[in-house]
Amino acid sequence: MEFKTTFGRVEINPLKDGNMFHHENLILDIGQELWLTIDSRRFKVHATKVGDDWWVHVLGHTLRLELVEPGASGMDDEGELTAPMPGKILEVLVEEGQRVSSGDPLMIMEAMKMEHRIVASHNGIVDKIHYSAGEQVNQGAELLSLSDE
Amino acid sequence: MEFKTTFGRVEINPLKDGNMFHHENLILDIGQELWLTIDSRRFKVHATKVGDDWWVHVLGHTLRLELVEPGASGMDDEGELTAPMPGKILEVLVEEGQRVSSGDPLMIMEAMKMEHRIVASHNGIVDKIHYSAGEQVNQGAELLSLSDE
Amino acid sequence: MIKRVLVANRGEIACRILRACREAGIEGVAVFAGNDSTSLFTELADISIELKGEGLTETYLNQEQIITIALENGCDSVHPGFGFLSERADFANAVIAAGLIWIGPSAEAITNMGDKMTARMTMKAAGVPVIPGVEVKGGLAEILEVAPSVGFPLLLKATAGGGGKGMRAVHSPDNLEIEAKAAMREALNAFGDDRVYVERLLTGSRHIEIQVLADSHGRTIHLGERECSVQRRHQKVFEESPSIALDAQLREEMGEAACEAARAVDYEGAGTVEFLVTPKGEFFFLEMNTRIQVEHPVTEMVTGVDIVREQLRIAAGEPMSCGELQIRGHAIEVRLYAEDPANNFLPCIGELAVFIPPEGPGVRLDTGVRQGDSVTPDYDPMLAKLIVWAPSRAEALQRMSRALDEFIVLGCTTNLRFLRELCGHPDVVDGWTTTDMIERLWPDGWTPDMPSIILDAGLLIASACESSGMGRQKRVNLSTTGESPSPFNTISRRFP
Amino acid sequence: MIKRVLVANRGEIACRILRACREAGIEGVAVFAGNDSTSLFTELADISIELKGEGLTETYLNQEQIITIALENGCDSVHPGFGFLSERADFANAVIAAGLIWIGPSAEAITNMGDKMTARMTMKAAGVPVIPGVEVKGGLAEILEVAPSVGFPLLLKATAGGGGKGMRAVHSPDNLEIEAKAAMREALNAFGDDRVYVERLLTGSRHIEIQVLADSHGRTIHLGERECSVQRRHQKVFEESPSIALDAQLREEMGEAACEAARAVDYEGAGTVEFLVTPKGEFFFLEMNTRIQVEHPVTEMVTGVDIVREQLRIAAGEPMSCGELQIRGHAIEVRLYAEDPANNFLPCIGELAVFIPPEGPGVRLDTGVRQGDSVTPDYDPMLAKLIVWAPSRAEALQRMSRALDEFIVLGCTTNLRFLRELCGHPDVVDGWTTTDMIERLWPDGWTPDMPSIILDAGLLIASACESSGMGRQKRVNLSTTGESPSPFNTISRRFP
Repeated sequence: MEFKTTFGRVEINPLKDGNMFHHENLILDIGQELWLTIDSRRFKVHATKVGDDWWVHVLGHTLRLELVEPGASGMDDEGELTAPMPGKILEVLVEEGQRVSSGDPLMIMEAMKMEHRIVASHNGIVDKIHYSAGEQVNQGAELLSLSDE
Repeated sequence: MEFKTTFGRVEINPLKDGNMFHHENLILDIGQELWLTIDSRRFKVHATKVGDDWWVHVLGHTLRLELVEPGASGMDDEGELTAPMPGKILEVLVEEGQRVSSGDPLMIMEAMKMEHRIVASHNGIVDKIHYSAGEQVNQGAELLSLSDE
Repeated sequence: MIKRVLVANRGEIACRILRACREAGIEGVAVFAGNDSTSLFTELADISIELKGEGLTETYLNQEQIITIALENGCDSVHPGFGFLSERADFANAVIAAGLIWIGPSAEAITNMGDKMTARMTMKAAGVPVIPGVEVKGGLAEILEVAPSVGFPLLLKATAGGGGKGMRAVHSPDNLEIEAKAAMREALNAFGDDRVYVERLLTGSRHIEIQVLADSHGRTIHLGERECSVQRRHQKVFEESPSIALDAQLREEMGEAACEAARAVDYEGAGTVEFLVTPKGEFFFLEMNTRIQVEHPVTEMVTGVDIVREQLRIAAGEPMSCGELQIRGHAIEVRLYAEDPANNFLPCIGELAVFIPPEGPGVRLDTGVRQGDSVTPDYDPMLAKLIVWAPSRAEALQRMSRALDEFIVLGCTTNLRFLRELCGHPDVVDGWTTTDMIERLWPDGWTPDMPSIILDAGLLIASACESSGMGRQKRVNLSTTGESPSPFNTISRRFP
Repeated sequence: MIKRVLVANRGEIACRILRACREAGIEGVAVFAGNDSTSLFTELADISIELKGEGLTETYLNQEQIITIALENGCDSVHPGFGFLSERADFANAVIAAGLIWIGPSAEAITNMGDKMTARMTMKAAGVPVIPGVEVKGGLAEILEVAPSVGFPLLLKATAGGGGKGMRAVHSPDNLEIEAKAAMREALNAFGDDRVYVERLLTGSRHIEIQVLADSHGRTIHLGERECSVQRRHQKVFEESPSIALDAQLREEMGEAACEAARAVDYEGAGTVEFLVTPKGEFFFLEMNTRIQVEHPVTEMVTGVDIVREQLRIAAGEPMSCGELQIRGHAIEVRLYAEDPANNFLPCIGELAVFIPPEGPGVRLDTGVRQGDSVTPDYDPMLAKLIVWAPSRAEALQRMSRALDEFIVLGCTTNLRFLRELCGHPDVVDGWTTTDMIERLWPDGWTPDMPSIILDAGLLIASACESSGMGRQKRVNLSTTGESPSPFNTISRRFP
């Protein structure tokens, strides 16, 4: 089974034995609750699925693990700049065809009563601008695309 | 629909209008949550079903309402003395055929580390004793029966 | 220096101790019976070990097994909590003999105070007044013989006991034999010792206790009083600090008597000296509890002293960290029991299908359960202690009433509504709290005062939910996006 | 005499005020926008009325509608909470003109303090030191002109503002224009006023504020300080009281300056005077917040004063009930935000599929959300304030760490882990907290320190749950008897 994590994609295929799942020195007991055993110490852990994401709480850490459906492309989205949250575009600072450097401000949007700046993730040329000032955008909406030089 | 309450059996048949249920001056909105409106004031209420019992929390009061299946006998259990909770019979203080008066102690049982006395609910004759000292009983088990004189 | 504590208890007090250990940087080891394998306290421990066997005797009262687990898991100390083995001198000795630190007073202090007759005699010798009564050395026959000389109403008390077990009030000679037998049997089951003694029942009195702390550096202090008068079945349900019955002078006198009592047995650690205070302001020694007490949070909230953490310091040989006694504001605790107050406060079992504690400023909940847990007949029916603090007694009562209004428990009958009405009762508001107040206020038993609109609303809700198929519906969509959370929401939640 | 309060706010502060009203025997009326119809605060009110319209301007900022609702529902007073209309003098005037009591200072005091330029001038006149800077009366052009004379780094601040909105740090002239435009635009959106002023950015300073209370009987007091230095994006995340940077003399000097500031504007009610304190112990007036403050709980916990309840008393014309200032122990508050600290603390949205707050002694949670709620971009991303009290600062940090370890939030990214690491950071433990500490400690941004075993465990858990069908399973059986609770367990739960 494959997950997208903040550290990249990882595959894991634990051994199953009834309600017990094993992976290296870790044992997970899936019953009415989730109990993880590490080196014979047991810890209560928590998990819930929202959309494609498994959210896990283990030993004070919270992880978000996106399930990758088998057969899905192994490519990460590249060159796209997406809205980090729903909000309104306040200002577009570039034009299509313009050359920009990594870190250049491209757009300004407003959400949660704060202004947020969308900056270039790498050097490139503005390929397409999808929204203009005043428009509402949803979270994850592609705002503009940058092609590599 | 009929329920057993601590005040006896009650029948209620509210009017339904989409997610709204009406009964006299009360309106209940059943959506993702339960909101009760009384004289245009709205209150969050809580309900859950455990077994045949609906448990309801409304305005600081907790009610347990036992659903009476249509066609079920209208008789309440009479003359039976049941175990108020699971436990162990410690002592049987009467014999079958013995005449007892209301309030007379009949049995002593132990549960939750306390002793509890089972007393006669009315004057009568001990008809049958179902358990003897040392036996474990479940909650609701008929311990003995009293016939009216 | 203490590094790893075995907590020989369960439920809310195990949670309390384990949290204190965590805060102090000490590892906590929980032991649990099989039927406690998913209880909250096992989550709060650094290590949780299952006790083999069934029933209390083979598990939480099994000294040998507990000490073995402590040694096998590298513990250096044992905290007994309250109840269970907390007042067993033999356990204290066994813990010490195994090379572990006993977080409590010496076995000698436990013995002297745990045996109520010895304690009475020690206190008499130390000049602390005791309740008129007779110490019975023989069995039933002697009880029947001496009772008339004490007079009715009288109180039968387990010599080895506490917590209301083996305690019976006898109002007339007619019930004496059956009550004496019951008291002896309960005492035998609870404490392994059927001795009972006979005491005058002082009606109209207040139950007031003094918290004491003593360290190994020669310092013995008191942390003021708790008033614990409101009781049913000789178990407390409502406790507060300070008591309106005490002025500064009486507080100092009783505090000094309590410290004397502690010094008389070379006490070390946290302990409580219980007194009955008559309407005239006389006070009589009742007993000393040589352990942390259920109602310790009210003292913590008015004094600002973390009593459990001080226990850990004292056991480690450190001096107490608390300074001069500084009482601020007012704290009240009520005990939420799985019991039916409308049926003579008889314990109930059930499932905590909904368990939503109150929140907000000045509210503390000490509990070992959370939503989804079952209430079984295996253990004490106390579900939680709800404690509030406010600048004044009037505000504390208002806050407690507000908090109880927010508290929701469905699936098991509790005394929640009773507690709510208690907090609004004029006698409680006025502070006229005595040990017999529940019998005085509700001589024919308590029944909820339920307006008919509440019953109508309840019926409407139940029938609407039932006819909408809510009782058998598989899942309710929580989110607005059409994505449902996993059922793990339900099974993984926790309300510590 | 106040009998029915309209609370013109939402979320956790509305909950806080409504609970105080309930405790004071005052009825609370909530107003809510359509997207708040099932929010917790509407449950805690005696009456909840829906605000017509969409967006902040038509709902929570709609003065006319709010006053109409107050009058139609028999309210005698309005509590504005913080944010929203709380510092709008025109609203205070409109409330009073409608014959209602305004629970706050006079419109004149709000105007004098709300306009930062006027406040600076008033404070200068009263002899309270202010930060070197320039009050800008013109627009962008004047900002660009005066900036060099103030020098870099400098701070642009909304003249009418607060809460970090319209505030921008500028470290070099290159960014001045774009930042100035952003600050003016944010200020216009947030406060309807785009004026900005230019101030020297005092790096390495501490942000320390003094809580004041003043009643109509001529008494103006301070309740000691709060240190709020730990900030990101000019918003506080970690607050405590007392501050280790103040000794008794400096506390008294700053407290007296704060009272002077309040007296200079004939202040009545609860207010906060903010100062920057340099490493040398000089202090400069920053601003006065003429309302209850987000971080008021830390002061409540160390002083024992219920500030919101005192607000109600003062507005009713009664004297304050609190006596002499008595500071005990140490309190810390952290703010739980729906934000990604690993991505420059950018706000996040999501669904609180699991939301399990910590419990236990000395822990207070002020929140307006509970499990199942959605975090939307409509409102501020602050989910909760977690506050702890303990006898000492070291113990308070230990308790906060323990409480954060117990806190579980799944379904929305939060700063929980960041807060946990912050509480264990040596600079925080040592008390070396300055307003630039987050940039100082994590100049390249913060990323969670996650041991590989945690990632492995997370992957094991997710894959095991997924392959067991937990993500699509309809229901999990909670009880051991085969009887399942209704899904209403899920939808009716509440964690206030």
